[in-house]
Amino acid sequence: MTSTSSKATYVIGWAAIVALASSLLFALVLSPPEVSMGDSVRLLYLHLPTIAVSYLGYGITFLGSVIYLRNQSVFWDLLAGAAAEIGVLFTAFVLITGSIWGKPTWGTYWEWDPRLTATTVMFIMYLGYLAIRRMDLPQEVRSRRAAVIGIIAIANLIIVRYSVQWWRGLHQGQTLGVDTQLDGLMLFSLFLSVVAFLFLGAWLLIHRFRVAWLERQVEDMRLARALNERRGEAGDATLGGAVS
Amino acid sequence: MVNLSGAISLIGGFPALAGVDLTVADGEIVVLRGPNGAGKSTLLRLCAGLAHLNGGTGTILGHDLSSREQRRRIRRETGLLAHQTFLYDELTVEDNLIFWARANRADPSTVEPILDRLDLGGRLRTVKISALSAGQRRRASVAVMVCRRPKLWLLDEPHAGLDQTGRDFIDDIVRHAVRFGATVIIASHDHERVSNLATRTVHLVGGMVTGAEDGREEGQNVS
Amino acid sequence: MNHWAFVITGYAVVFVGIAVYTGWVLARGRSLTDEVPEERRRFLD
Amino acid sequence: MFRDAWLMASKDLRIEWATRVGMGQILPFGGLVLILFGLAISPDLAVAGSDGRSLLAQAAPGLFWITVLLASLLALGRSFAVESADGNLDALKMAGLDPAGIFLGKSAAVAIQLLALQVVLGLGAFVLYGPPLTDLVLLLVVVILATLGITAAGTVYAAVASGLRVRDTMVPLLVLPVVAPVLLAATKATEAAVFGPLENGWSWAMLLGVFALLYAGVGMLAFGPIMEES
Repeated sequence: MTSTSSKATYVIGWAAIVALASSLLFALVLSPPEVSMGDSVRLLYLHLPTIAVSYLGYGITFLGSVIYLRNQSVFWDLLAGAAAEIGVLFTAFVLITGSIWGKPTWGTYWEWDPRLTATTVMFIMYLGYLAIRRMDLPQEVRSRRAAVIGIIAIANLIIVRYSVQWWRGLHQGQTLGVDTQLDGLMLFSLFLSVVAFLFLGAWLLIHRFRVAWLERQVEDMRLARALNERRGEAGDATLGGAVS
Repeated sequence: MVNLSGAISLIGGFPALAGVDLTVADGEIVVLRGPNGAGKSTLLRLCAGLAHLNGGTGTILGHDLSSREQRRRIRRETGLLAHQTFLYDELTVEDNLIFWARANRADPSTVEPILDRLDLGGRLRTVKISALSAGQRRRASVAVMVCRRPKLWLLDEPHAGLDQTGRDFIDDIVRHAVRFGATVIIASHDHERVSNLATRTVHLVGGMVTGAEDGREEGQNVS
Repeated sequence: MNHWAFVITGYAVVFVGIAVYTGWVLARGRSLTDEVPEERRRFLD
Repeated sequence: MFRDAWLMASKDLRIEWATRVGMGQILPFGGLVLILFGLAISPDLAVAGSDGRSLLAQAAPGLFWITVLLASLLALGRSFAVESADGNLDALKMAGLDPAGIFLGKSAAVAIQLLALQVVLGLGAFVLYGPPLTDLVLLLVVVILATLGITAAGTVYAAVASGLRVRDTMVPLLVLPVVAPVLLAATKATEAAVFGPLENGWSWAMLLGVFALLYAGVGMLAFGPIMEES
């Protein structure tokens, strides 16, 4: 079978499917509505896991960038890029579920809540990182610049997060927080959904990394062909002079 | 001086150099010849430590091209006269020269005689680069190169766009540089002129060296 | 107070999004593996 | 390093003096933005509970800093356009200038131009929007610290985008989210400086200082890897 699958991804993939299915069962059916939030608490079982996956993605991007700058490893460069893409995708989910959750809770889709605001800025920041990875520059130049930004981005993330928190903190208490009572079944649903999404994230990351790896291989093959053609040009010229 | 073996260099995913073998000894004046797109400019940029060595091995002035640290030293010790002027259009000839002299840790007072020698003294000194003719700009670029005192001179079409006196200037300067121990590589289409200078001509086609001739003797391939 | 509409929308958006992305990644992986010969397909993991 | 920084900064300022792009184009642009804000926000709208100040006066600190950010994007773009026009980045590398020195020099030159710009734009904002002024010292400190932060962070990201054909669109995408905290802190601190009370203003100014220091350090470390091979 020609695909990016392997034994490992089958195992992780099936684990993700099973975990997601049972987590849906718990999140939507078995767990009770919360006292103050009502059924909208169920969005939390979606919101929190997506946050976990996106932060893990950015963490891997940071790690990969550090390692790439140390030893120019193609593996870590590509992994950093793949993880950032998944981080951005899941940050989009965080924003969407956050604002959908906000409508019944706050009455609006958007609230200048510190986390929501900081997450949006962070989202755009990592879109910039992905744009750097697509820059029209020689490969090693692009990778090095992306790695530098992948590292700085974490510092930015912290600054943005705390400055926004401070900014809103002066006006009002935190609005989005799990300060409500979650009973055993709810906590279990939350735990299960986080586990399920981590499996899903890992599975996506492996596949996305392999796609990036294959893209690099295709690029290398194209280069090898171009090199041969170029040498052909030189060969034709040499035939006339009968040398080498 | 220059020692390249199977050197590959990519420009935007295109193998501009597809495996160049080239050895240049101390004090040589090597002329690179070849059609447009043969990789002459990239070869010069590679020797200057600017283009990336993507395959093969190379040492320039005894420094390894594949080491980032040593490439920095190569850049300091070579001089490149390229199609780009390497000058700030918005500044005057004098300001440019003084800035680049300082940037290269050369004595700014050496700028004066160089300007005079290149006919850029007097009125032209206070003219902005953008107001100069192509030939005058080229002279200003040469002036910067002279004040850097590089050990390896890399000249990309140095005679292009110059008048007769300008061409003679370039030749004089090249001969002068060699007399003071420099090595020169020139990429040029102006065969007649450079063959008077060259100690060796190297042919470059399709990003590879396809032949070489010694000195001014024609048709003797020794690759 | 009925929040189910919001809950369903939220879950739908996320899971459709994941499905689309997964589909894209898998399809791209398929077409690329066809292009790349066996020996270049070691993924280093 | 400081020698190279001085060399770069004086060269950039000399170019500005010769071409007057900053004073002749970026400054009028900033003034125009200030006026456009005035047109967009009706000057007759008043804010409740703010001593009868107009909405424009109340929003003046934020509008001023948005204007400065937009102007800084132009100044940063200009700063690197000068280097890439004739291959001068290559020439700088061949000269062996210290990357940290290049970073400090280029950001210092942009900072000086922006500060000069802000003197005029600030006066313009006071005249056009009519906010009061409580503490000039805090205001000046904020202006200086915020400018250093914007230029340090901006120079890093403008360098990342240098050598690109899409540089002009890349720089805003990269720089604006990063300097969002500066906008926030500078606006809050400026509000304190013009309206009072002042106690929070100084802590926001502290944050600006930390940001500027952090990015000065980041830039000095990162400029080598960014400039390499470009």
